[in-house]
Amino acid sequence: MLRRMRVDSGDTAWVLGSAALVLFMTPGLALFYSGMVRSKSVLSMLVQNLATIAVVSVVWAAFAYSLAFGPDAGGGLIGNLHFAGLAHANQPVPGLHLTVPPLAFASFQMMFAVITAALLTGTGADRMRFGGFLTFAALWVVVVYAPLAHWVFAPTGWLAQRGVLDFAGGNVVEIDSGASALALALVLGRRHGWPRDAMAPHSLPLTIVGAGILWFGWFGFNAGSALAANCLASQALIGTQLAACTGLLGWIVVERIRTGHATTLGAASGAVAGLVAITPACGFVNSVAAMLIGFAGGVVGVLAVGAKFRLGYDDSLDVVGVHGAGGVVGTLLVGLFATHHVNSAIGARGAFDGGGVHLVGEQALAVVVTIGWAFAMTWLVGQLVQQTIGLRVSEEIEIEGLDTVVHAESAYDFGNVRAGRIGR
Amino acid sequence: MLRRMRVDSGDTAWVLGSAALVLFMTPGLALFYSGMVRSKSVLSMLVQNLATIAVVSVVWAAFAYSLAFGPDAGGGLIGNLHFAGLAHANQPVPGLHLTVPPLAFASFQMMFAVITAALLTGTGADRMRFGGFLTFAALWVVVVYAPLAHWVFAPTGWLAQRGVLDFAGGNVVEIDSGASALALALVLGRRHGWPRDAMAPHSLPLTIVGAGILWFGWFGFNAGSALAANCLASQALIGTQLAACTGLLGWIVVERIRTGHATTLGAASGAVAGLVAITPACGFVNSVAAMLIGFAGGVVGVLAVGAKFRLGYDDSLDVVGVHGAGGVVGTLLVGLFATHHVNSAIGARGAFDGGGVHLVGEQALAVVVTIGWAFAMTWLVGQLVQQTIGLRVSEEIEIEGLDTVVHAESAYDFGNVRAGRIGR
Amino acid sequence: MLRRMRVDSGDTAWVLGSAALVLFMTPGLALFYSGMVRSKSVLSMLVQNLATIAVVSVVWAAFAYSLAFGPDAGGGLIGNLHFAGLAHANQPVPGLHLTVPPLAFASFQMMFAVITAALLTGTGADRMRFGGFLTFAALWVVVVYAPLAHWVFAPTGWLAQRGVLDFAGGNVVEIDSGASALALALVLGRRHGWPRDAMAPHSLPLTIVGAGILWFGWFGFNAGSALAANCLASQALIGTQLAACTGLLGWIVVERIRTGHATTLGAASGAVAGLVAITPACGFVNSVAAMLIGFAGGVVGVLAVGAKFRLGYDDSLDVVGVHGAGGVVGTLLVGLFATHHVNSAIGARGAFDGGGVHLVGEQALAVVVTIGWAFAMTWLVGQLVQQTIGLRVSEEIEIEGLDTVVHAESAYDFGNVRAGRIGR
Amino acid sequence: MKLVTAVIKPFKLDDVKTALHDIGVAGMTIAEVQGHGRQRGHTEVYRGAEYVVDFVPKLRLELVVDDADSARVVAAIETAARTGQIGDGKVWTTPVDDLVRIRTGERGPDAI
Amino acid sequence: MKLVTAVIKPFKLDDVKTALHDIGVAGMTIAEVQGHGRQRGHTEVYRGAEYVVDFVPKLRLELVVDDADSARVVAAIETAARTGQIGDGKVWTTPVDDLVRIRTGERGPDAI
Amino acid sequence: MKLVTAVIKPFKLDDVKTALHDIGVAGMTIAEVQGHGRQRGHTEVYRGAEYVVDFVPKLRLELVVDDADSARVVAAIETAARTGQIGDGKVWTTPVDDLVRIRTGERGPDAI
Ligand SMILES: Nc1ncnc2c1ncn2[C@@H]1O[C@H](COP(=O)(O)OP(=O)(O)O)[C@@H](O)[C@H]1O
Ligand SMILES: Nc1ncnc2c1ncn2[C@@H]1O[C@H](COP(=O)(O)OP(=O)(O)O)[C@@H](O)[C@H]1O
Ligand SMILES: Nc1ncnc2c1ncn2[C@@H]1O[C@H](COP(=O)(O)OP(=O)(O)O)[C@@H](O)[C@H]1O
Repeated sequence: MLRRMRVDSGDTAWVLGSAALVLFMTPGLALFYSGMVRSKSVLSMLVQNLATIAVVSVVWAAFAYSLAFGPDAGGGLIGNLHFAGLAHANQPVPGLHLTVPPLAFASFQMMFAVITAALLTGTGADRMRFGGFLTFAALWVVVVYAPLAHWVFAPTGWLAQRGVLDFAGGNVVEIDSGASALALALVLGRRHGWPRDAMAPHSLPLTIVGAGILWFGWFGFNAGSALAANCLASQALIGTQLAACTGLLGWIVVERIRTGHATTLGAASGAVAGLVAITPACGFVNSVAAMLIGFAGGVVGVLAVGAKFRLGYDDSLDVVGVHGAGGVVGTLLVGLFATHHVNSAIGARGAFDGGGVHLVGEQALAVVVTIGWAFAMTWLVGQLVQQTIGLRVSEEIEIEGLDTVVHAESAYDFGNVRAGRIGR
Repeated sequence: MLRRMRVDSGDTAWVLGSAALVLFMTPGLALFYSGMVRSKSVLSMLVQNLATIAVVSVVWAAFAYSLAFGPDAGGGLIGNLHFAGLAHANQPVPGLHLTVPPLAFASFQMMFAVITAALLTGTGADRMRFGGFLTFAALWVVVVYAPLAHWVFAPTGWLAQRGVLDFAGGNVVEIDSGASALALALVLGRRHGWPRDAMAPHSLPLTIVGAGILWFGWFGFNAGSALAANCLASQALIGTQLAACTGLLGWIVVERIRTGHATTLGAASGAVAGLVAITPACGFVNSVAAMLIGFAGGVVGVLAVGAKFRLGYDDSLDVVGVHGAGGVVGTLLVGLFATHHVNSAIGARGAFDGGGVHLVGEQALAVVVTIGWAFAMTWLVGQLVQQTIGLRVSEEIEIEGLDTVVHAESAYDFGNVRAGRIGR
Repeated sequence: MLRRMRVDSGDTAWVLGSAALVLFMTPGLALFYSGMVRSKSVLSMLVQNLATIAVVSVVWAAFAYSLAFGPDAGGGLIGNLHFAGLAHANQPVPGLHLTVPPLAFASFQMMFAVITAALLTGTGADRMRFGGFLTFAALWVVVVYAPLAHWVFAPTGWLAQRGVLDFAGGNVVEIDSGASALALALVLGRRHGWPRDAMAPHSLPLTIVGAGILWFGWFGFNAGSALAANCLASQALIGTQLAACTGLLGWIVVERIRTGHATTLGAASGAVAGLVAITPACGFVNSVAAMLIGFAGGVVGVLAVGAKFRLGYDDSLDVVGVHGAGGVVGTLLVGLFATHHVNSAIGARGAFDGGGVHLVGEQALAVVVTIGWAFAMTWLVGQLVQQTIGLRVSEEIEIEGLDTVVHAESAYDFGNVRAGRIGR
Repeated sequence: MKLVTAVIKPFKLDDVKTALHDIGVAGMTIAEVQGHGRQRGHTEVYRGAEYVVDFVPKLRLELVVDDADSARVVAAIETAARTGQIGDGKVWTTPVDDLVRIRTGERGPDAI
Repeated sequence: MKLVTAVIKPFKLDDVKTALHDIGVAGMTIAEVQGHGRQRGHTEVYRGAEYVVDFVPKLRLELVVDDADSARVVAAIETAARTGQIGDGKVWTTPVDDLVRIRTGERGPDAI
Repeated sequence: MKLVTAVIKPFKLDDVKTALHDIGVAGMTIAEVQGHGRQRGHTEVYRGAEYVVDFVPKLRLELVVDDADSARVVAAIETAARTGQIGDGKVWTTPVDDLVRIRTGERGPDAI
């Protein structure tokens, strides 16, 4: 099969490198998140993310990849099981004209599924059951993620067929995780003490280690989505960088105005919000538009994270505010800024490229569909797990902290007292 | 010379990127290990690893590379000194048909020698002399590592000639370091208080920073070993990912059954064990086999780390249990799972690909030879250093901690008390 | 425009990957630096670096890139504004015969400007105003950096025209930042308690996380400067690795002789010093020369950092000693070691390649020009900001710590006491 | 004057602080400590080896109070810190000879 | 003997230590603590939410001294630790029944 | 009742704890502290500059005990913590007026 394709070594080097970069984002996310929780549930955050990588990758190889990118089973709704177990996975994905080995593409996409599921750990900080979440994640990637990926990313998917543009996952990854996070937050309920207690980050340097890795990895995420090392990938990369920068600036400017302080966590959050917003857009818009989109992402992000206090849901580490809101911003702005000067392959042009409101409408449709699907299905899956094996620990465990009770470990031991004895 | 080779820019980009990734693994290992030691010997672990990079790289350039990959000096036992000092190092390695500059290959292989030596710092945690270990490492890379690399990795090496398959270092890196670690543990002797005292990790988040880097870098290690950006590299990459995942699952499942808890360190260790196990195999087996091999690596790893308590050697951070055991598992399973569907260049097929037991036998031979050679020679080199300049610090220094006594530094100063004055 | 260029996918993969690597260096630098400061100004260091990425990237896209690499505006002194706002930025850079998309080059160079400015945060540790520094950085990249980049990196620049060799930024990045740091240290003045108080690092593991990232990223910095994935990039990569290694060894050997201890911070600093020294040279010299240059960088670095105590300027984290001194060493040694065997494109050969003293003279001229320009202009820009919006916080804030006062955050909260309440 | 020293469960700090505020006591000094007593530490697992951490994190509060206040302070802490579970901690009282407020040099009960 | 306990601002440690050295007192034991009193904690911002950290980092010094020395020790600390700003801390004195130097087994004032 | 306060070398904690268990004493509260005294701190090197860290990490143990037990407790700590090297630390004893067990409200020696 492979022999019939033209495999370009440069494109392959880029996509393989990008797959590695995107995988690296999930440990990065684990660090980003774990720095933000209190010192009693640091490890729970880390191990939930690590185990999510494991569970989602295996489920992906087993059949979610096939559901997402296999030959369409009808109506652009779902793929069939032709690629299940990565069988035939050296055959091209229907509709994609790749110059890289299909397994490179399958790897790259695997890492996307992984990080999207991993984002949800942030919502459940401090109170989510380990086994319960892993079960949830396995179901979620099949029930929620794979269909959405098919609709938007697979050329045969129904939203892709309508001309919806999503370069690197504004819908599939960002809005998806944001809407799912909201449903999960409602299923889980609030943390003990929230919103009264501050629950401040226990180690912002750890969070910045994670933010640095995320920023770095996002070049693979976005520019790798060109699936080739070419001019488009270069535009996507520089747009990604610029949006991260303006997102950072947007967030801290608002923060400075509102509280008098520009914070470190704000800077990191703003960069992430900018990266989120540019994700759907980076392969369709020019550098100036990228700056505007990133800035909008940062500003909307900082405003959106406050919403949870008003609306009363405990989305602990702000997946809704950062990923959901940022993803909506970016997806809609594609409708304005997409231009065939950057990407001649697009069907419809953005409003500012003379395309009228058509593309805006399609993008808005995608937003609505994604939010509706992800929210509803996640709520169902969440309830299913909650009612069966359970998705939340007892209040006693929550107060004591997941690390020592569930995982029988403590994150830190800087002192001279704790040492125990083995086998006494 | 170079002009006579066809240098492919895509393959070169991949191998250079992979060299960078593999180098990154050693700081990653330093962090992985340093998080696991007590707060009084954190820096000793870090600086031993950093200095090992330096010493081994220089020795590699000076002559170990030539011993490993230079023209065979006879019998497939060792290379000659043609490439010493990286002279003529823009000439092709005999027997390798590379599409990348020989210096890219030399760089890539340099990073392998570095990390293999660096793994041994884990065995000597808390008690190893700085200068003694660096001397040991310099000798070890010449006496133990370079010959093994020649036998297995150089096409002219005697084990390679027999058809032994080792894609990315199951023998040369993993079993080698495991058997060497055992010898080193015996030479060094147990830590004060071992095995009674718990000696728990001082910072698991630091360990996870390292684990994330290792996982990321391993894509360069394994998929880079294809020495080209092609289908084989893609298969190696996805197999590497899947094995890391199933290794993680295998470890924490066993742990959960045995202790009632899935731990963060267990998840990270299991991922590493899975990565170790797939290292020799990733370019020869399909994705399903990769999952099985990784799972076996994880399960065997968690069982093997307990062995030191029963057998009484203090391999402090479990190089034997994770790298030695995992390397043996992967190397043997290549004998079963290697298939020409994945890699048409292999001489003998695995048992499940209709190759009978021939390959299993060759792989078993390689395991035995590697263990024997590495254990015996490391013991000799270790004793030599121990008896001359010394390889272990005094008990007094060990109790006080290597950081303040040997390196005149403290890892952390979070408080307001320690501040000293300069020049008083 | 683009269609007239030959874009090579392998070269593009390498340059895009390198751009990502170089970006990653700045969060790495942030961690490297923030580990070195006291626990009360950790976050100020992190957020200054993050925000510097943002500000410099935007300024770069807006017009600094055009000033540096746009069509020459006359005399090789500065580029015009043809590429401002990255307009026309898919047109080739005059004089550069690239096989990668111009936007890939623009991205790569953007990351250079970012990290050079970010280096200056190290000089102002513990006392620099956040807004003041960002304003300074924005001006500095236009006034100081862009012209220098034009002179040396743009083929039409006057120093480049004279045959000055600077492969990856010995002048533009290293000497530039070193001389600028000296000026900034003088503008800022000493920290309260300096040089009497020790001001020891609060977390060396954090510093090593950063050092590992810097080392890793430097492969993109140096080998990426070949702007292609070829033999030259391979030589640059292995030379970079070897110089880091010998730099490390040089530093700790001197340290061991002088204080009796080889330190972890010394090892990391030495690696950086070696990397700095090889930066201008890695594409012109062979592996043995790279080792010598790196070693010289390490030795000179450790000697140079002591100078501030004698001369009385508080360059807090030693940008002068490490980057300034190392950059001078490397730039001058290019004059000796540059050889057409490694790089046939060079105009003049080094002294040891039969080129006489001509190249040494040119390199020395570049050193003098760079120091003079960077020092003088930075002093002016620094004074301008100091006298207007202010560049230094009050002594009260400095004693209390920038983190809580300026950024309203604390780096760590490992304990059980600090928790506050929201909205009371 | 008396020095009241209390060892309490960390998550009870907020309640104790509020209870003390309610009786007009604000000044106190708090340290993070490790307790040992009837309450057992938890078991941890380190690569398959299990061990018991013998110490339990506690907070130690110190308040210098007027003789007349000490009983009320002890009672307030007692009530606020009680969960009824093992490990709730102790409160003890010791005599104080003298107290100085550094800022002003005030001495005795005025310095509280 | 007396036990002098002082709670001071962290950045004053060096001055206090020097003042004590000057009057011939070297032995002391120091803990990092959190203070609560008149001095307000600072406000922090966490993703837009503002909250007050109610506790202020302080150092707690403990010195067992001869009865005769205690007034001088208190005075030295008082002077060296004073900034005149709120939050300078307290010094209190309590009676000590006995003291042992572990190394030698010496007892009483000889063990100081 | 008495409050026994001991400052010891950190690595001696296990021995001290065992010695106390052996005489039937389990309850204690431990803090990580920094000691200053005859024992000199160590020298550190920071990019070529050398400086002395004046403080040595110690552990501070606090035990409220019955009057009758205090001598035995002091003796047990003394013996278990002694290395004979400078810096072994101190043990001192102060009077306690009252003690409460928070969990039960028990008072006096019963609360120990
Ligand atoms: N005799 C003692 N002296 C000092 N502190 C004590 C003493 N006994 C207990 N403590 C402290 O009180 C805490 C609670 O004591 P514990 O015996 O566990 O429970 P309880 O007080 O509920 O019986 C201990 O963790 C320790 O910090
Ligand atoms: N009654 C008290 N008992 C114990 N410690 C106290 C008491 N009052 C104050 N402190 C300690 O002294 C510190 C300073 O007290 P504060 O009331 O803020 O300022 P000032 O002493 O200048 O009036 C507090 O942070 C706390 O650590
Ligand atoms: N007068 C004192 N008051 C309180 N603590 C003291 C005093 N003297 C010493 N210490 C504590 O005891 C520790 C050991 O004292 P040091 O003088 O170094 O050794 P030694 O007790 O063996 O003579 C010190 O580090 C300090 O913590």
